[in-house]
Amino acid sequence: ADVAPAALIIAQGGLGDGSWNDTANAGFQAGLKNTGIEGRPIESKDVAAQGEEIMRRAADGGFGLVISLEWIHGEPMEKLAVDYPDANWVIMNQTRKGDNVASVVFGEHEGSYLAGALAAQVTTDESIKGINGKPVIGVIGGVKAPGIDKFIVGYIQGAKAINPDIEVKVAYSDSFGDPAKGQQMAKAMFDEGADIVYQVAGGTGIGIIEAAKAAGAYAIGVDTDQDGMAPGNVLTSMIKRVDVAVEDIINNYADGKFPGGEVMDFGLAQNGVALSDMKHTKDMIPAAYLEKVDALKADIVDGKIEVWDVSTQGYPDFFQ
Amino acid sequence: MIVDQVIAASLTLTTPILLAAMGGLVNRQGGIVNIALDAKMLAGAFVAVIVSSMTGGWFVAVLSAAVAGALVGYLFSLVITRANANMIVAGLGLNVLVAGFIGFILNWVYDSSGTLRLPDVQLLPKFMPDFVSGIPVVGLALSELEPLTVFAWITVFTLPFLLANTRIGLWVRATGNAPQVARAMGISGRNVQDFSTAFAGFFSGLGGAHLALASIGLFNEGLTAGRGFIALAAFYFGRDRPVTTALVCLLFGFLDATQIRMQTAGLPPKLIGTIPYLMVLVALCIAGWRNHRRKAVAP
Amino acid sequence: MAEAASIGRSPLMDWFDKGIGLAFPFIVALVVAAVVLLAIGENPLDVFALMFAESFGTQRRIAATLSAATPLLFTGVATAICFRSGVFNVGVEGALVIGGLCAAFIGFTLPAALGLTLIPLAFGFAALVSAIWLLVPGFLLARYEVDEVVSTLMLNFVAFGITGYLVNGPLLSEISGNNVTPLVHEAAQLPRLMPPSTLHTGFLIGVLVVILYGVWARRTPSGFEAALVGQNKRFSSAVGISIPATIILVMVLSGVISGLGGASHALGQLHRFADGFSPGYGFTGMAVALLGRNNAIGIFLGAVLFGALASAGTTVQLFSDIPLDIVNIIEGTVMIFAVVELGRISLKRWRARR
Amino acid sequence: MNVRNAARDETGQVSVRLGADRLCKSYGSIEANRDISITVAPGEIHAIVGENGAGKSTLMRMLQGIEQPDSGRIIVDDQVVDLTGPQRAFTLGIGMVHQEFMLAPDLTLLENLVLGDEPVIRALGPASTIDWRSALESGERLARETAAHVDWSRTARNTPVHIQQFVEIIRLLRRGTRILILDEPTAVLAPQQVDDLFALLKKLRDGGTTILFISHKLREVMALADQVTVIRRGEVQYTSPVAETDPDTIAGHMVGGQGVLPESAADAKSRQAVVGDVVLEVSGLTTPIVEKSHPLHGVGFELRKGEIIGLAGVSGNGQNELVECLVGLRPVGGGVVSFAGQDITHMSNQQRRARGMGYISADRRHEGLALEASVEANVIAGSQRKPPISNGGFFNRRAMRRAAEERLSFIGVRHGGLDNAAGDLSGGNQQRLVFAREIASRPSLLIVSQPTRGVDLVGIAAIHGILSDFRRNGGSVLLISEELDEILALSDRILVMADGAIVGETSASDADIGHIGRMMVIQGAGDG
Ligand SMILES: Nc1ncnc2c1ncn2[C@@H]1O[C@H](COP(=O)(O)OP(=O)(O)OP(=O)(O)O)[C@@H](O)[C@H]1O
Ligand SMILES: Nc1ncnc2c1ncn2[C@@H]1O[C@H](COP(=O)(O)OP(=O)(O)OP(=O)(O)O)[C@@H](O)[C@H]1O
Ligand SMILES: [Mg+2]
Ligand SMILES: [Mg+2]
Repeated sequence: ADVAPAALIIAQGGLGDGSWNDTANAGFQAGLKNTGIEGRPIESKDVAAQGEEIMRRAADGGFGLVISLEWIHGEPMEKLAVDYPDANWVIMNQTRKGDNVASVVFGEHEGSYLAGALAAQVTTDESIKGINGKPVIGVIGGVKAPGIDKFIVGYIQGAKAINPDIEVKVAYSDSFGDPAKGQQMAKAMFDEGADIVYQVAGGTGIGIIEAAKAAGAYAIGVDTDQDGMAPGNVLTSMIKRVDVAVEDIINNYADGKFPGGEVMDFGLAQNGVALSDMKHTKDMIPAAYLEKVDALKADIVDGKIEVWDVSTQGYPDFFQ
Repeated sequence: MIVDQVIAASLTLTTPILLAAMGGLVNRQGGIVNIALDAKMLAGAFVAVIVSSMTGGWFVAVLSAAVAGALVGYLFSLVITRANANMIVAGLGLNVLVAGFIGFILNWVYDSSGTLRLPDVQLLPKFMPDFVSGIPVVGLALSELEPLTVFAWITVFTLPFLLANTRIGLWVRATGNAPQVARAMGISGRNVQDFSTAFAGFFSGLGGAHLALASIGLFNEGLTAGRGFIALAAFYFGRDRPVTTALVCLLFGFLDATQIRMQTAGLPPKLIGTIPYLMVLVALCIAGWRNHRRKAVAP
Repeated sequence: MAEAASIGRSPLMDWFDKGIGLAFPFIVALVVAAVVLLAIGENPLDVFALMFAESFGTQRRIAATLSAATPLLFTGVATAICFRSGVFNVGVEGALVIGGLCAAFIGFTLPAALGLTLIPLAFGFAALVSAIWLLVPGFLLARYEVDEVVSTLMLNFVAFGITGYLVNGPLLSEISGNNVTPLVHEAAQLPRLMPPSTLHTGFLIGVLVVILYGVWARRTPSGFEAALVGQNKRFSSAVGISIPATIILVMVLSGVISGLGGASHALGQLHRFADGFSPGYGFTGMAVALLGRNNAIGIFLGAVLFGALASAGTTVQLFSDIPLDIVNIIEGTVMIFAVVELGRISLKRWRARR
Repeated sequence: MNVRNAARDETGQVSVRLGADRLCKSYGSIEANRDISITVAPGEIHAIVGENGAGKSTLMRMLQGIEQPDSGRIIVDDQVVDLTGPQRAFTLGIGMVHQEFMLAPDLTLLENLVLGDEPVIRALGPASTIDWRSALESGERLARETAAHVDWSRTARNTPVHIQQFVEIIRLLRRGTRILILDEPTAVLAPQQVDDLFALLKKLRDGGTTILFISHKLREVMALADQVTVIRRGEVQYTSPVAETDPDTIAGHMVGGQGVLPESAADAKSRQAVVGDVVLEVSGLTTPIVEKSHPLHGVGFELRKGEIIGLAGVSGNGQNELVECLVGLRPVGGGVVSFAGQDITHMSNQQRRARGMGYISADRRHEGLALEASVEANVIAGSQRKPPISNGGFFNRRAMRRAAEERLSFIGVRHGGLDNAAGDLSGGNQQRLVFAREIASRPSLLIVSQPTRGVDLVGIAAIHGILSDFRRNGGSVLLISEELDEILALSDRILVMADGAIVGETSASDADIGHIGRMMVIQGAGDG
C-alpha cells in the first residue's frame, strides 16, 4: 500500500516501561505488520520539550499518521493539526479539537472500578485460600500522578460500592522500574492485613506480583493480561487495550478511514478496558461475585453508575 | 508480625546499597570519589541476568556481574588516573554511557527495550533451614537470607580488618591520605587507585546482581533507581568507615522499607525520597562546622 | 579549567588549542559510535551524514537545533562561571529545575491582567530563588569548607524531590493526565522567533547571557578576580582578593543564571512546569562548559553541538533504525573525554618542544 | 677529593662512602650547582651549610637519584654509580629525610613505618596480611637502639614533630639505609628536641651510619658534625673538619666575602638614624602553633617613615609567619599591629592594602605571581578596581594596557608581550614584575621578603635601586632577607630574628657582618 508512513512518539519513561509505552508499541508494530505500512517509534530523552519539533519533523518528512503517547503533546498537536491538514494526528487520554485529530480516551477508571468491586467481595471470604476476613485491600501506583490516580480512584470507588467500610491502602513506589521496591511495598501491605493488591506501577509491578506469590496472597495485574505471571496469585488483570486502540487506528488509517475529529472511547462499553478471563482463578471464586461484577459492568455501560475520572474531573473528595 | 516484616524488608533493601557503598568507600579511601557506582550496578545486574539464564547457575552469574562491574570500574579508573580526567564529570558521563550501551545491546541483541526477561534465570538461593522462620522477630529475616546479603555483612565486618591489616589495604589508605608519601615509599599510587576503583566496580556489580537475582530474576533499565547515589550518600555520611556506613545503609534500607508506612502517615513519597540526601547535607554541615571550630580554637 | 586569567591572551595558537579541545572529545565519540554502528551493520558515514542533515540541513532543522541548545546556553554558563573560579558546582541541574517551577508558578498564579510584566516578574522570581538555592552550598564552602561537589549533588536530589512533590500536589493542574502545572498565561509565554519552530526568545536571552558572561569574564574586575582565584588562591588573597566573597559571588551568579534558564524553558518551551522538565540540562551543561574551556564562544559552540545531538538524535529515528541509545553513547563519551587531558597535554608538549 | 686515588686505597677499606665529583645542575638560566665535589667518609657526619637557594637541596636530590645531574659523577663505596632513581638509591643504602614531612598524617606511626616494605605473615602478594607484631618489634628494636621513645599506635597527625622526624629516620634504617641524608632536619624542632635528634644521629654514626645533613645553624654544625662544607651560589666555598674551624670562619664563608657587596652598600655607613613618624608599630605579636610553622613569641618593633629596617635571620625562625601576620594572611594570636596610627591587627589583607601596604612575597612562584596568568594580569592584579583601569565596573582595555606597559617599563621588566604567561619570564624579571605591581599602587609601606632570591647580579642592583628610591621618596620598608649583604646594603636599622623573637638590633652605621652573622646563627651570641 502506498500509504504514508506512521510515527509513534513514545511518552516519558520510554520503551521498556512494561506498560503504557510498551503496550502501545506492541499494537503499533502489529498494525504496521497487518497493513504493510512503514512506521517507526520515536524516543527522546527530552520528550516534553522536543515533542513539537519531532511531530513537525514527522509531518514535514512525509509521515501521514502521527500518534503521540505523551500527554503533554496535546496542546502543540492541536496547532500542528491546523498547519498540516493532510497529516493525521492521534492523542491519548484527552480530547483535542481538529478534523484530522483523533482523541483516544480509555476507561481505566471503569475497569479499575470492577477490579475494586471484585477485590472487595473476595477480601472478606475466608473460604478462599489466602484470604483473611478483614476488609482490607491495597493498591500501589508507580508515581503519584493524575494518570495513575485515575486507576486508583476508580478502584477505591468500586471497592466502596461493595463495602463502604472497606479500607483501601494506597501507596506509590515512586518509580516504574524498581521491582525490588515494589516487592517490599507489597509485602508490607500483605503484612498489614491486605490480601489483594492492585498494581499500577509498570515494571515495579513485577515485584508486586512476586510478592503476592511469595505471600500466598493476590495481586491484580494491569494493562495486559498478567494472570499468567504467577498463576493462581494474580486474582485478575485490568486489561487496557492500548495495543488494540493503536492497532485499530493504524488499520483504519490504512483503509482510508481515519477517525479524524472523533473521540475514540475505549471504555467498558467498547471493551477498551476489561477484566481478564481469570483462567487460573475463576474456579476458586464464588460465581456470585463474578455475577455482581458483571452487573456492575452493565450498570456502568448503561450509564447507571458514573465512575469518577480524575483526568477530566480532578480529584474527588473521597481521595485527598 | 509487622516488626519482623520490617526487619526482613530493611535487610533485603539494604543489601544492594550496602555492597555498592562498601566498594565506594574503599574507592574514596583511595582518593577517588566515585559517582558512577550506579552505572556499575546496572552493568552488574544486566550481566547477572544474562549469565544466570545462560548457565542456570546463580554463582557464576553473580561472579560475572562482579567481574563486569570491576572491568567497567577499571577502565573508568584509567581515564582518571592516566588521562587526568575530572572524576566527577567522567563519572556522570559514565552513567550516561553505560545506560546507552546497555539499552543498545538490549535493542540489538535481545530485540527488546527497557526490560530483559530471559528464561531459566536462577535466583539467589535461600539456604537457611526451615526452622529459623519460627524464631521470633528475626526469624523471617533469617529465613530470607541469601548468599549475597550474608556476603555483604561479612564484608562489613571483615573490611575494617582487611583495610587495616593487608598490604593492599594499607596502600589504599596511604594513597588516599598522602599520595606523595605513598609514592616516596615506592608505591604506585595510580595502580592502587585503579585497584580501588575496580574493587568498587566489583562490589557495585554484586549489588546489581542482588537487585536482579534476589527475587525478580529480570533486568530493567530503572532497576538501580539511583541506588548508586544513595550508596555515595551512605559512605559520606558514614565517613568512609565500613561499620558506620553499613549502619547508615541499614537506615536507608529501613527508610525504604517503611516508606509505605510513612506514606500512610501522610508524607508524600517524593519528599520521603529526599531524606537520605538531606541527612548527608546535614552531616556535611555539622562536620564542616566542627572542623571550623576546631581550627578556630587551635592552641 | 585552564582558561588563563587571560585578559586577552589570544594569539593564533590559543585558538588552535581551543579548537582541538572542542573537537577532540567529539572525534573520540564519533569513533566509538562508528564502531558500534559498524557492529550492527550500519554504515557510520551514512548515519553521520543523516545526523548532520537532521541538525543543520535546513533552516527549520537549524532552528530546532538552536531550540534544543537554548537551555544548555544557560547551564553551560552557570557551570563555567563556577568552574572558572575553581568551584566545582554540580548543582546547576537542581537550581534550573527550581527556577523553572518558580517561573511557571508566577506565570499562572499572578493575574493575567499583568500582561507582559509577568515575564520579568517570573524571570526575577526564578533567578532569586535559584540564587538562594545555590547560595547555601556557596556559603557552606566559603565559610566552613564544606565540599561543594557533594553538597550540590545532594541538593539536586532534594530539588527533584521538592519540585516533584509540588507539581503533583499543591501546584498540580486541576485536570490533567500527567504531573503538570497549569499553563502559564498567554502573556507570560515567550514569543517564538521563527514560527513555526519552537525556537523562542529564550534563545536570545541565552545568547545574551553568554555574551554578558564573556564580557564579565574578560572585561570586568570581578570576572578577573574570579579567574585569578580559580588559578591561584594564594596569589589571589595575597593581592587582596577575598576568596570567600568570590566563591559566594560565583555561586550566586550561577544560581541566577540557572534560574533564568529554568524560567526560559518554562515560559518559552513548555509554558508550564511538568514532570520531565529537564532531562539533565544541568549535567550536559557541565560537559558544555568543559568542552568550551569556560570560554564564551566555546560554550556557545558546545551548546549548539549538544543541541544538535539532542534534536538530530531523535528525528533520525524517523528515517533510520538508529536507536536513541547511540545518542547516549555519543553523549557519554563526549562527557568523559571532555575532561580528559590527553589532547591538551600532548599539544602542550608538542609546543614545548618547538 | 681525587676519586681514583681513593679507590686504590690499599687497606681494602672503603674510603669514600658517598661522593660527588664535579656535579653540575641547571634549571633554565639558574645554575643551581656548579662543579660541586664533596667526599663523605664512612661513619662521618658531614654538614652542608649555605644560604637559601645556595643549591643544597639540589645537590641532595641528585645524591638521592630524584634529579639527574647535567654533568659529573656520583660515587658510592668508591664506585661510580648511576643513580637512575630513588629506588636505585634505596638499594645502594641511600635514604633521605626530606625538608617536608613524609608521613601520611592519618596513618599510625607503625603503618607509616612499614609502608611500602611490609613484613607479612604469609606471602600472598598485595593481599598478604601484614605481620604487625614483627613490625612493631622491629620498630621498637630500632627505637631502642636509637634511644627514641615512640608510641607507635598514634597517628602521625597527633605526633609531635620531632617524633615524626625520628620515625622517618627509623623507617630508613629499617630499610637498610647506611647513608642518611637529612635536609634541614632541625628547622621545625624546639631546642630540646634538637638535642634528642642529635643524640640519635651520633648514636647512628657510632653504629657506622654515614650522615649528610643540611643546616643553617652553626651551633648545630659545631655540636654535631665531623666535617663541614659551605655551599654558596651553587659552588663549594669551603670545606674543613669541624675540629679545625670555628663558627666565625664558617659564617664568613656562608654570607660571602666583602668584595661582592653591591655599590650602594658603600654609603651604608654614612646613613643617619631616621626620625620620621612611626608608620608601622608592632608590639607583643604572638601566633598560635600551626603545623609546620614557627610560632612568634612577642615580636615588637617600630618602623618610621622613610626608613628601611632589615630583618636578618636564618630561615625558619618565624620570619615568614611574621610577614604573613603583618600583611593579614595569617591570624594573629596576640599583640597589636598598627599602621599609620590605626590598629590593623585584625584587618583583612584587602583593608591593609587599601591603607597603603604593599607586599613582596618570598614565594614568588606561588604567592607573588600567578604563573599561568598573563604578564598583564599579574601586573594589574590588585588594581583591577581602580580607575582608570576600570571605570564604572568595566575595564578600560586601553587604559589597562597603558597602565601595564607603564608599570612594567618603569622598572624595566623585560617580557615577550603582555599576553605571555608570567611563568615564561626569567626569574629576575618575574621578581621585577612583582615589584612593578606593588610599587604601582604607591604604597607608604612595603613588606619585602627575600626580594632577590634567584635574581642575577644586574637584577639585584636594579631591585636594590628600586628599594632605595622608594625610601628616598618617603616610603618605609621592612626587608626580610637571608642575604646579609643585601640587608647591610639597604637598611637603616637591622633587627635580628631567631626562634620567633627579635634577638638583637643594630644601626646601619655600627653594622658588622660578623656580629650579625653570629647573632643569626649562634643563638644568644648577640647578648654576649
Ligand atoms: N625544580 C626547579 N626548577 C627551577 N629552579 C629550581 C628548581 N629547584 C631549585 N631551583 C633553583 O635552584 C637554586 C638552588 O635551589 P635549592 O633548593 O638547591 O637551594 P637550597 O640551598 O636548598 O635552599 P633552601 O635553604 O632555601 O632550601 C635556587 O635558585 C632555586 O630557585
Ligand atoms: N608517638 C609518640 N611516641 C613517643 N612519644 C610521644 C608520641 N607522641 C607523643 N609523645 C610524647 O608524649 C608526651 C605528650 O604528648 P602529647 O602532647 O601529644 O600528649 P597529649 O597532649 O596528652 O596528647 P593528646 O593531644 O592526644 O591528648 C610528649 O612528651 C611527647 O613528646
Ligand atoms: Mg481480607
Ligand atoms: Mg633546600
